[in-house]
Amino acid sequence: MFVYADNAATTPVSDAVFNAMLPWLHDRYGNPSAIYSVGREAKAAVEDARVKVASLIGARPEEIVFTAGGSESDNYALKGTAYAGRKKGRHIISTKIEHHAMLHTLEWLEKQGFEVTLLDVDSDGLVSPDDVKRAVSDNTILISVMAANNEIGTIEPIAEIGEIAAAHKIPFHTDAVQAYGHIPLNVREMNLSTLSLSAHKLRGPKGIGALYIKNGTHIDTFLHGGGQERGRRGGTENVAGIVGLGEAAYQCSLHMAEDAKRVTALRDRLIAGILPIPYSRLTGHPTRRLPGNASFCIEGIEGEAIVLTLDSLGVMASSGSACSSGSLDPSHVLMAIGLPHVVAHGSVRLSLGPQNTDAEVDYLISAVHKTAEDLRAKSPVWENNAPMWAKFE
Amino acid sequence: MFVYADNAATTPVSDAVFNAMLPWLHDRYGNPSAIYSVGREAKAAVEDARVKVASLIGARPEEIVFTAGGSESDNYALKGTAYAGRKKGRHIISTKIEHHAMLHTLEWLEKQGFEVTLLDVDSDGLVSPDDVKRAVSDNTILISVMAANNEIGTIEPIAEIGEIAAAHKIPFHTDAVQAYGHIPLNVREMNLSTLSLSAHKLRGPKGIGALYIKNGTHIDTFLHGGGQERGRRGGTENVAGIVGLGEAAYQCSLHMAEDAKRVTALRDRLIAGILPIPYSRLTGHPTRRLPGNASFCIEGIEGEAIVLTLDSLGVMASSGSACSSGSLDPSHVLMAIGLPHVVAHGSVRLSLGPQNTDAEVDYLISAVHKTAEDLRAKSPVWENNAPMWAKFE
Amino acid sequence: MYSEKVLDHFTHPRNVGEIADADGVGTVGNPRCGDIMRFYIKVEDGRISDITFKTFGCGAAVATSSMATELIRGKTLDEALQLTNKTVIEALEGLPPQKIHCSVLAEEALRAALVDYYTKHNLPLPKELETTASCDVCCRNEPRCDK
Amino acid sequence: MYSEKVLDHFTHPRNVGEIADADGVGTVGNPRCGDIMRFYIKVEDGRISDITFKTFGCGAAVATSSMATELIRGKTLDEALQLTNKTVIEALEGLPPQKIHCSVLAEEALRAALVDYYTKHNLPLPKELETTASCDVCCRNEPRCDK
Ligand SMILES: Cc1ncc(COP(=O)(O)O)c(C=O)c1O
Ligand SMILES: Cc1ncc(COP(=O)(O)O)c(C=O)c1O
Repeated sequence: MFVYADNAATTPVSDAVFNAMLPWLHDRYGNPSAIYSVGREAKAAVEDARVKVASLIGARPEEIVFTAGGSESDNYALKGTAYAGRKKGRHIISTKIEHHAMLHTLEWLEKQGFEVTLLDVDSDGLVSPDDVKRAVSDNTILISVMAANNEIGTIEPIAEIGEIAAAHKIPFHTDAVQAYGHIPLNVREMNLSTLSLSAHKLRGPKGIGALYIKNGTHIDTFLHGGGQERGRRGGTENVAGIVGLGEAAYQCSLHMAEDAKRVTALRDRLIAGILPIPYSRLTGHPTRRLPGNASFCIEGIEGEAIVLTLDSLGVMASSGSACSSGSLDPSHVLMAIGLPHVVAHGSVRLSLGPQNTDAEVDYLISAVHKTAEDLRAKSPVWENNAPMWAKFE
Repeated sequence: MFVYADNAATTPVSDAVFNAMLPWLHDRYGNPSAIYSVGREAKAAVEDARVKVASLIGARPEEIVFTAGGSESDNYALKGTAYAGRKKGRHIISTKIEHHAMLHTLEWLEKQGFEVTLLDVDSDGLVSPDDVKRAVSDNTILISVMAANNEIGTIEPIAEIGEIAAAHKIPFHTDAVQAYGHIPLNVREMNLSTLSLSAHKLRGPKGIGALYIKNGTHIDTFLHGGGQERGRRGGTENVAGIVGLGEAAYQCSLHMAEDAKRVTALRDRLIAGILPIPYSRLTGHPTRRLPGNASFCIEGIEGEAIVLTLDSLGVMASSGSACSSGSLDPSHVLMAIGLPHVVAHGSVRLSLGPQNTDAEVDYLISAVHKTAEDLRAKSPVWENNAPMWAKFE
Repeated sequence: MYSEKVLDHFTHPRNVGEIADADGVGTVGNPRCGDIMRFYIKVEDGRISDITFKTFGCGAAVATSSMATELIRGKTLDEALQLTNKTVIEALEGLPPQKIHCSVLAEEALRAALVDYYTKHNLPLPKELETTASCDVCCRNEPRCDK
Repeated sequence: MYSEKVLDHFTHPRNVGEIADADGVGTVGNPRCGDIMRFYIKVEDGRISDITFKTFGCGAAVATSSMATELIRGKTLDEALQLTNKTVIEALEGLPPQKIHCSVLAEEALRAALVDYYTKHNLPLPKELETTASCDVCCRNEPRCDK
């Protein structure tokens, strides 16, 4: 059996999206900036997509700028807001569990003279609004907290943090790449200035995303060029990609609520099926989590080995272990929620989407059990049905 | 008859490219950064494309970084090189006829404290290598001259300028968005440090491009994120786009020479057919020009009106007139080659590709003649078969 | 960017041409700026019985000329004086922001033709026409008479 | 990123397991770093007649363990002492740069098992084994014994 269970990494493009994109990849190749007919029809398609992307989060169409994906949106929001706000102050508040598109951009900004406070999270991965409040100073020009975490699925209290930002009149950004199209978001209710999203997380194509920019927000351009996107983002528009994102957003506007319900049920059954493995635990918040995210640590075995073993069983999954990230430490998210290294090394994430089935969940459960048994049988740290460090605990 | 003659703006995706992309848009949706099988097959496709993109310009595959298009490549090259060289100096040399992706980025860099010299060009649009030499100072950290101009098609003396850059050990960038895949380019022979290219100018898809970065070049990351592109450009890879770019480059490696010959012949026939229109002239260099570029000024009529009239005749073309650019002045390129405003307003560019036919060229010639006649008949500045300013000349 | 109405009036402009024995002719704009409009009017019994134009300029310049002549034809002189660029824009179902100045130009061209008519016929200039601005200078990096 | 050979040795590791009456056992690595390798050897007539491993770690850790045991099985003790991580990498048709340390670990595990054998059997330690480095400390932001 083949089961794709890495929907938090990227999702299969849905048939609706694929079919919507096709004409724009071939026959309808006009440049939307051109004033002649084949240009105008491309422009109309882009504007139609903009309406769809905006309406899913209660934004106005002109508040949506198309980008090449979540990473560009994050870079744009952070660098654009920081540089635009440079005269007011240099302090930025974010969290320890952001995606690398955020963290590496913040590091770069630190090199340019900005000061960055990265807030801790609790053991469920939650950011505390009180911590945000305490971190605010006169010098703060940006608060950025992700809407939901990509590794452990925890959904952050964005509305509460948005109130704090609004009270202090500080621009508020959220990386909603994991959340957009999966859980309800409203840019006005959440007092957001900017919001990043990426099509390939909601069954759209890779390489296209958007940044919501609230009307009136001061923000520097990130990608300079022609007059596209009303001068806010240069580059010939990726029309097929934009149409695909629009269709993906539209499909979410139709099906998000029912999908979330169904996927949550699948996820909960998956979690319930895996936790009986001894020395396994769920990571992230038990209930405030993304519908599709089921992430675990399984002690005595290593994450990359788990992923490769699952692969040999036809299951596509991922891990935040050190090895699988190519670095020496387990992921910063697993560290931030306070897991010991030896536990974090056994990380595995199964992420589901609306296309996953009940039978697939059954198979996932048995595949993970089998993987844990196989790897533990080969593991020198697994002795007498426990990890060797258990005796020290 | 329908004739697409705006190939310098964007090109129709070829069947070969379309077919190469299709599987990666739907069935083969794996994330290339994932270590499981469907990730590895995506990774292999990306690396295969990298080889193809590199080999067309004599680069090594690891010297190619995929981006979201020409504009991102230009931003990356300029900002990345400027920031990496900041300690050595702050002076950048470029030209007055660069694309807005270059010029607007340079303006932004000026705001950050860099000094920019924009070189003049002659009436054919040629940059003089001697001017480059004269502009170089101890403080110069980057020279950037486009390989070929998008409006008037002039091909610049990149190899000569590259020698000057090499002699002074100054990083050398070229915006080859119009040139890549159309004329031979060799990054070693031209002493290039970086080179921008964009897929949709060579019958690839929109929203994907690449930056060649010579091994050992000091360059800051522009788009921060995960470890994609060996840490040099964040964001989940646009696999379908990358595969499309690779295939487009591969097709050029097979057909570029013969296509250039055929397209040049079409272009020359088109030029010969249009210049008999009284008070019309070719813009750009008569021979050192892109195979597909035929650009003109036709006095007494206005460029946007020309484009719209051609549109009504089924011809897709473009113009550098003030109106069509949405600004008050005609394009900076037409100004840089010294055209008077009244002449530049009548700009029209027809740009051909290998898919254009002889019959289409015949039609283009008659359509432009008809357009000139129609608009002149309605024009208050056209009197006695001449523009009203002719009598002052 | 252009409405269907603008495109229609560009592609099939109404009332293009000259009137050999026009009662008034008005030209506004500057070729350096890329737009020139010339309106020709014929006046009979206090009404604009005929009106034509010639325009050098972009799609919006042609379309606003065309629409303005359509709106004016058959109107009394007093009614013609009330025509504003806003009416023309509305009739065209909108114009992109950077093209508003074209509709201003059309308004100015009509007023210039009326001034010509009153002057040529030694008639007193109505109050509304005394303040007619010239659009000749509104070029190059300045908002072109955009109201 | 991994060669087919690495994937094959990961998915079908050779010589996994323990040897109950091993002549030498060597464990290297640190669970905090995410890799631990344990090699078991049986020595007969100066030859490594049997060798097995247990490994906690990534794909490369398992594959290098498997390949190292394959390369060593049947070799004389002297030959075994000559095994370097380079040989293992070549036999695996390459390893990604960040995984080179796994092959070092495999080399270290074999050497630790040999040290254990010489020590347990009161044999003089060959010169080559005197300088055996420990990989226990090579974690956390330091290159992990990458040679
Ligand atoms: C010379 C030149 N540079 C840069 C660009 C920007 O490329 P893209 O639209 O792919 O971002 C273009 C075309 O639009 C171009 O012609
Ligand atoms: C939370 C989060 N932010 C940003 C990104 C980056 O998005 P993209 O890969 O589309 O650039 C991702 C996914 O990769 C993500 O999960």
